[in-house]
Amino acid sequence: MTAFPWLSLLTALPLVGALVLLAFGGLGKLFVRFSALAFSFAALVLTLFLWHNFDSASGSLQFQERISWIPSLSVEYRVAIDGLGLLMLLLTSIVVPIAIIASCRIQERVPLYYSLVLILQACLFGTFTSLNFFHWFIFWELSLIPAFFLIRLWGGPRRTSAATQFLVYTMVGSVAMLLSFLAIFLATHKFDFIDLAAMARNGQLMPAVIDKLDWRRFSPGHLALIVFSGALLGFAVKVPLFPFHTWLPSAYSEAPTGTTILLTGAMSKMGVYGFLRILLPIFGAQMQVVLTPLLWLAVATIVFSAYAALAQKDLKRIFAYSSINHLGYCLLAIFALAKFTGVDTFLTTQKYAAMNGVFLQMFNHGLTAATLFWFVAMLEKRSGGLRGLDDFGGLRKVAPVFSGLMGIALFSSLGLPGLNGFIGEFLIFKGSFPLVTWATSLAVIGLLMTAIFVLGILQRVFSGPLNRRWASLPDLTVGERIVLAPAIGLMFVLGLYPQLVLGVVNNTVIQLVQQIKF
Amino acid sequence: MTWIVPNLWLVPALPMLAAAIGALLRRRGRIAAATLAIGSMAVSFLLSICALLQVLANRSGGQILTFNFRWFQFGNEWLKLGWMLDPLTAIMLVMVTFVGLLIFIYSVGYMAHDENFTRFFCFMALFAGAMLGVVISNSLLLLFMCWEIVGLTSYLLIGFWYNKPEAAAAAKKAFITTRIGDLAFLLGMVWLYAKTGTLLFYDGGAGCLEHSALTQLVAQSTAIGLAASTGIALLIFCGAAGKSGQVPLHVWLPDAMEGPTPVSALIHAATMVAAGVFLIARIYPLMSAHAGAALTPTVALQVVTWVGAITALFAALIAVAQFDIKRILAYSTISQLGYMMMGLGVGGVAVGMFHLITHAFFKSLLFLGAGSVIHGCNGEQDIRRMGGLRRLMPITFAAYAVGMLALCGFPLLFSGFWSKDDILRSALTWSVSRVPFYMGAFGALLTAFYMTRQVFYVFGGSSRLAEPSRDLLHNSHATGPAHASALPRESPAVMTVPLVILAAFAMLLGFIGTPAWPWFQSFLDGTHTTFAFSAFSGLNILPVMISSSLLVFCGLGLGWAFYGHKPIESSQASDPLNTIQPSIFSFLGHAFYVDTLYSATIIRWNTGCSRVCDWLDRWVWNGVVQTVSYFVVGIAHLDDFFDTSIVNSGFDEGCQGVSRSGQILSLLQDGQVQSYMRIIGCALIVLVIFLLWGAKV
Amino acid sequence: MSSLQDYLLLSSLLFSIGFAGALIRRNAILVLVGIELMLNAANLNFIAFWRYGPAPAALTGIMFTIFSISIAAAEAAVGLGIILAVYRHFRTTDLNLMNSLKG
Amino acid sequence: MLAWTIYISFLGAAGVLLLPRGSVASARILALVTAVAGFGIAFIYFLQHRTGAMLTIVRIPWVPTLGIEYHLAADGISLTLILLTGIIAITGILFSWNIEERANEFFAFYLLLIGAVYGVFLSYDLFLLFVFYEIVIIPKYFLIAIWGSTRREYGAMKLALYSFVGSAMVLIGLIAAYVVAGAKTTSLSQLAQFPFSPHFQIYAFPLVFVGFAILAGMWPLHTWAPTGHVAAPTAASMLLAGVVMKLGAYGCLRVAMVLFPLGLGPWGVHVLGLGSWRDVFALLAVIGIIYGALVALVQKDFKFVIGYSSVSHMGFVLLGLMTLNQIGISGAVLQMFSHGILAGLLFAVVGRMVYARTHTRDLAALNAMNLHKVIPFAAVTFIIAGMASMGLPGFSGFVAELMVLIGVWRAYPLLALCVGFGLVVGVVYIWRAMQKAFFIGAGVVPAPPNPPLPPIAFPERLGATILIAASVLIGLYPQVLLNVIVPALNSPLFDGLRKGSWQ
Repeated sequence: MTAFPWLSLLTALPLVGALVLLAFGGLGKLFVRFSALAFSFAALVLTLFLWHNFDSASGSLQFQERISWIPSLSVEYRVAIDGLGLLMLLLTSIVVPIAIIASCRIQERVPLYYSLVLILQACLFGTFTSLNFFHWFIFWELSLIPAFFLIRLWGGPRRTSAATQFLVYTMVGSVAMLLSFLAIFLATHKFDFIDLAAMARNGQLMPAVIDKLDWRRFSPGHLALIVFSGALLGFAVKVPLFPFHTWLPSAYSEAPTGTTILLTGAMSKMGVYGFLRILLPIFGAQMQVVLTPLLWLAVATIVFSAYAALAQKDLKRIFAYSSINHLGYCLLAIFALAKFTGVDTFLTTQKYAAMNGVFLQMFNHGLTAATLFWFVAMLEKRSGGLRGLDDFGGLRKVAPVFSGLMGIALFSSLGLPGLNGFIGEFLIFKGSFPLVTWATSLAVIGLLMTAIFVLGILQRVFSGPLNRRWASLPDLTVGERIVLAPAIGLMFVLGLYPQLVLGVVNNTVIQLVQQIKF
Repeated sequence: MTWIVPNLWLVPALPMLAAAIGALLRRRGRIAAATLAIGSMAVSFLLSICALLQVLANRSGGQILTFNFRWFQFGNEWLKLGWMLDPLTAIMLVMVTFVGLLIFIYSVGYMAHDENFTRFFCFMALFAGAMLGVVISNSLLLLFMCWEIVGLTSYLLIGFWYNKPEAAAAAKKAFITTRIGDLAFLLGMVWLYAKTGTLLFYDGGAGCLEHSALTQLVAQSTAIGLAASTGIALLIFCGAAGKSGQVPLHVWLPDAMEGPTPVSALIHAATMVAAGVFLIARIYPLMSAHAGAALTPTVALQVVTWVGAITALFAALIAVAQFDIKRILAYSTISQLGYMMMGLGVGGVAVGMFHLITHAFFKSLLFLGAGSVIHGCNGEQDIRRMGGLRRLMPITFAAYAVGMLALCGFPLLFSGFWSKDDILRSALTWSVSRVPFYMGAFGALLTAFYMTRQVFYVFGGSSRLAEPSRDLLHNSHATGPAHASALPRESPAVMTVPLVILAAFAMLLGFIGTPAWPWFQSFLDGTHTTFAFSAFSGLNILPVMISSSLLVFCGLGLGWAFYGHKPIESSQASDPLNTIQPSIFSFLGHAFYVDTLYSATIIRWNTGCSRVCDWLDRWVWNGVVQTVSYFVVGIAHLDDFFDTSIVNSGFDEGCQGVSRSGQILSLLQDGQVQSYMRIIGCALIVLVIFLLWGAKV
Repeated sequence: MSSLQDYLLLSSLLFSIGFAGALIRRNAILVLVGIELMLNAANLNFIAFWRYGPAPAALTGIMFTIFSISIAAAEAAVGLGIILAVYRHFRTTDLNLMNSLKG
Repeated sequence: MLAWTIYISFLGAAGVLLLPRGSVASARILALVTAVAGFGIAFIYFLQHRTGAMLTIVRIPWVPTLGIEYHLAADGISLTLILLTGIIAITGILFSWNIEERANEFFAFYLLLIGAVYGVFLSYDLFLLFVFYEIVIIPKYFLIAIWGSTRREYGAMKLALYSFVGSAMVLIGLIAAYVVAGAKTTSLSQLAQFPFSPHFQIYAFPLVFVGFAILAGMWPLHTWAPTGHVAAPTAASMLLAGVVMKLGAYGCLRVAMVLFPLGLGPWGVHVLGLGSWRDVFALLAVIGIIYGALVALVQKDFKFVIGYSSVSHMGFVLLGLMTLNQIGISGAVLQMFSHGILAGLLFAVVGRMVYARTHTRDLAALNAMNLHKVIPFAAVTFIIAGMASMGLPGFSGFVAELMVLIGVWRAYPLLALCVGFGLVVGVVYIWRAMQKAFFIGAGVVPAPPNPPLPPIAFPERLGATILIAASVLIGLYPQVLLNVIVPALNSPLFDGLRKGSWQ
């Protein structure tokens, strides 16, 4: 719509930043850190500008750019955002500065580090704005490379295997997804998500695929499922969905904490985004066919990861599992959305609630998890890299502010009302319960376990007699308090006034839900 | 003065604001924090009075005043929140703000030496705000949110002395135990929302507690045959049971005594633990929703009654064998909460709420008294090491005695008598069974007994404080200055004055709910009442009064017989009951080993489960991935071998075969001229023979 | 009075002697001699067949023989030359020792 | 005009030979100039003729009695490959800037090879094509045998023998076609028009196809490729992988499939589920993809990894050809281009940047050197090349494999899944090689190279940049080439193929 290519500009901005950092990296670490921060803030400002100019009344795709690219592959450069994309853009541009600030422990090859971070940001922006499989996939895949090297070069002791497992595991998913999208392209000669979703709505997509893909060994239904499962695998690994999650804990705990913030805050959302933008509209019917196993997988994700988190000793591993758990709720709701179609107003209302919940949960989890890992980073900075559950104790005595603020973040991830975590989970439960009652009821166990390990952290790290070793552990500095304040404030704001987000995305939700027809 | 209704939010908002400001204060801002908290509570109290007056003024109308507003939007509908003003709210508001105010004032004295004084008042104010939010909210969601925040503050305050590991553990235990109930509550709420499409209690006919919604709920039935209303009600009751420490979720409350005593008084005696009862009272229409005109009470109410009765008796039994002054009160609180639940179950809102209000006063009185005792004894909590305080702390003793008699339900004079009597009477007439009545009656007897025991231990005889400490069952370490051998002394006025005020209420409050003039009940039911002695002649009113009084006297008498007539000489002396029935006594002393049972079963299973999950994750799921990778690499090695040893050497072998055959052939060439010639010769001969042959033919 | 058979017998006798010499003798020169004998046996045949042939008028037999003798001379010269060279190289004329062509 | 690519290269070769011995610098310059000129010509022609239609350049009778003509022509496919040849030629010279011994001969052979390759791609007369095809083999042999490294004679001889076997098969097939047609012509177009009997085609097609496919590294006749690549000097292995293997694939498409389209048809019988030569070769191609990748996964020699990787990638080309649909075949042509660029780049990194400096290709030894600190440029180049060759979107490899895969989904869905597995293994082996070669492993005692390595020279940087740029350009805007490839595939020449499941 707009003449000016805002979105391309937004995607290009961090890339430029990365090049600048690489070019002028010699000017010293301080310069690098600050210019990286400057670029990320520029992106944030730009995103806020988009947020401001976004017409939430319509909620349809906006800031559209459409250029023919590879006619013979019917590939066109098409970027646009609706509420979903906008929300993700905002989340990314909030998380990246946090990551940059939290990376202050990085000392070697600083320019490279920050330029990789910015490249990753660009890939995320691209992923969240592209509407054509071709360049969407470019960003989707390319985002792995900076992430890989961030882990590989600056990670912990077992970084090599962690990084490789992360890369290969995700690649497997991507290849599977690629194959199924090629099958679809073969059938429809389309790469455009929106068009494909339209075809799926009209029930033309799968017949076409089955017809073109004359694979006589399989019945049409199975063929459709095979194509679907390819795409599913791609996203399931990314989110991750149990049991495709094994790459995550090691990757999160081995990565430098700044990178972990990026991974959990922004990258894990790529998967959920894919579920909402691609899988649900295009493959809704197939999702419905295998709904029951998927639901159980989602429940397993929630419960299993919560329990696993309970058994961890390393703060980063705990938070890694807990972010699996939190995204599990999103998956639960998404699968619940696929259960019923049609225009029954009661069910539709539940779906609106569920999807709103998913949106909110994505954003909240991004914010909360990023903040939590940020705290871990600050703790590591003070303790010289120690982050075990039993390495501390009684920190409230020496670092009351630190403990208080981290406590707030912890309770927000526990889903305490008044903080951002609650509304998302409430909406998800409210929406999913009528749709998939038993799965939702079981998922509650996850909430309980989350409470247990969150309180466990509070008890073992901050309460009890002060561990003499940290008798002189410094509390948060004024600067840290100042940079933390927005994040914590945002938690309260979203907890008390979620309309701030929901008002913007709601119409998009309505459209997306109404598009789930098959 | 209808202005109060839209501005009712100020009541909770003010303490919350105070808490917010207090949170930003530095440690030094002690006075500021205290004044903020107390001031805000005072204002809220005044506002609550206005609210009460408003309700009184509005009694003729009888309809419930609500104020609803939109919170956020999903899809085409808005999620609405709101607050309401009805007699229940008004009464609770006044009670909470008043008791809270007194306890705040008391805390100034009690916490005077604590380094986190400001933090304490911040938390207390936050608690008060949240609790008031629970009281006024007209939406189950809003109620739930405040409910959770109340839980949070309870957590924070129990763990207030965070450097005590027991305190930290107790706080965690409290939060998690209540959270178990709350999750059921959440499910119930979500279910209710799904069925009725709203979470507002009263919304001009559209609310979920109003007729249309209820009929709809009663009509639908669930998988297991219960009506949807029952299922929802039971789920929500789980939440209430968690907060109100009903069996089997009562385990957290005794441990919660690790917190400072004012906290125990405010949160774990007067208000928060009563919130569960309040919740049931609030959703009473749902609990009691009948299909048509059934005469027997609903399943939900029966469950409430039984749980309440069991809790009442169970906790009372445990209380008999405790030695920690606060634990005794804690178990008695549990027991009394059981009474309230039972009252709700058998007699309805008014009965339960009446006991809630009276109990709030005399139990907070008892706790504050206990606090004053502990304060006086330099943090000693073991009643065996007290004694003789009657002379040393007269005011405290007087107040404490009043509270004790109220709790025992000493006839006529004390509020506890009337409220408990009310409950027992309703239990007697309960249509389902009389067992709850007998349990309640026995509980009443026990109550009188253990309170007498405690009082004689603490105030009777002579001080045993100087005696050397011993390893005790529930000995919680001193929080203030370490044990000093100095004799106990009376607490400062800032602590005793609230005691006195509370004592006064503990006596007088009973008279607003006597059978003769049941103003309180009728106020809640929204009916008019007049003073009439004749009411005493009503159906089994006098018998119950008399019988319960007799029970109380028995309890008191027994207590005196065991502990009173010959005072305990030393803290070493074993308890008289213990000498009679050691096994039972220790069994009760260990609270029926419930904690042991839980830690042996549920907690262990949970930990085991988490270990299993971790193990699965490390070895199974990850192992599968690893195996696949090894498998692929194995194939790769196989291929490599194939390539080098078969495909490649195939070529080499071929080439070498060619050259080898050449060598073999070359052996024919021996370079001997004459051997060549011989061959020629032979060939010649053969040729000649052949020619001759041809010639012949 | 002597007939064609006698000449043929004589020539075959000569040939056999020469062939035997060429095969048996180890000395290269004697082998050469043997070969010369075989050639002369052939010449004798030429003459004999011409003399008793159908057209004695034409001097074909003489022609062949002269050619053959001259070739034999040349061959003997070359042969001796080779043998001399071989002798210089190997210091012997024993054929058994000369098997450079052995494969 | 395009013909001058050939002539210039040959002239350049002669010129380099004429230079006085030891004038290394001038030899380099002259070779470079020649290569650039050749590429320039090709590029200009490319700019002029965007249609990709068949254009005859030269056509004069050569041996009239046999109907042999000197006939040069170019369509989109030839054009693509000629551009590739030009680029590889230039960069190859840039990367052999360090050749000192017998440089004149080296560059002479090099240019000779280039010229012959141009010739193959341009010649439109079967006999002429065959002649050029044979000319290619000779300099190839000497380049390896003289300037090669490990087991160079062995590698060279193996290469030569395989090539000769292949060309012998091709020759037989062509003569058979010539005789059977009996039209006294060796012109490709005329022979393609001739209706050979299906029976004859069933027999002739595999002969010619395999003959060419040997040079395209078709499994199980690929074994010359790794040894040859490893033995060859950098520039030679760049040419070998980049261009010469494409000769084979080009021949398969341009000769075998065009002459005997019915040879791909069904036999009528099914052996192990294989119903036609098409199935057989498709299966072999897929085996090649997976097999090459797997073997590359466990190599200890850095260069062997790349060698096997090019076997794997050429599998994509053959598979694309066997899909017999437009998108698949154009994908195959694109993959020829892409693999040419990338294999060239990879061999440049391994042979020139790493081996020429560290004098070892043993991954374990390299792992201890932690090279990404020592020669970061090489590391970055290899990472980018690796990303491209493992088919990461945004690079040429991705588009090509994408199109091939679409075709395969159409033709052989099951094989598509196998290819997916191959892709994953591709990721793994590239990444393994990258980590082992440039990043120090956990618990490995660092042994920094001693003496310190010379820095990456300008020519290398330039060459790497050119190749990467080409790959990225095609990856982001493949339309450049597709514009000429697709029309070429629609030309009458491919009528025979276009029957059947073409779209």
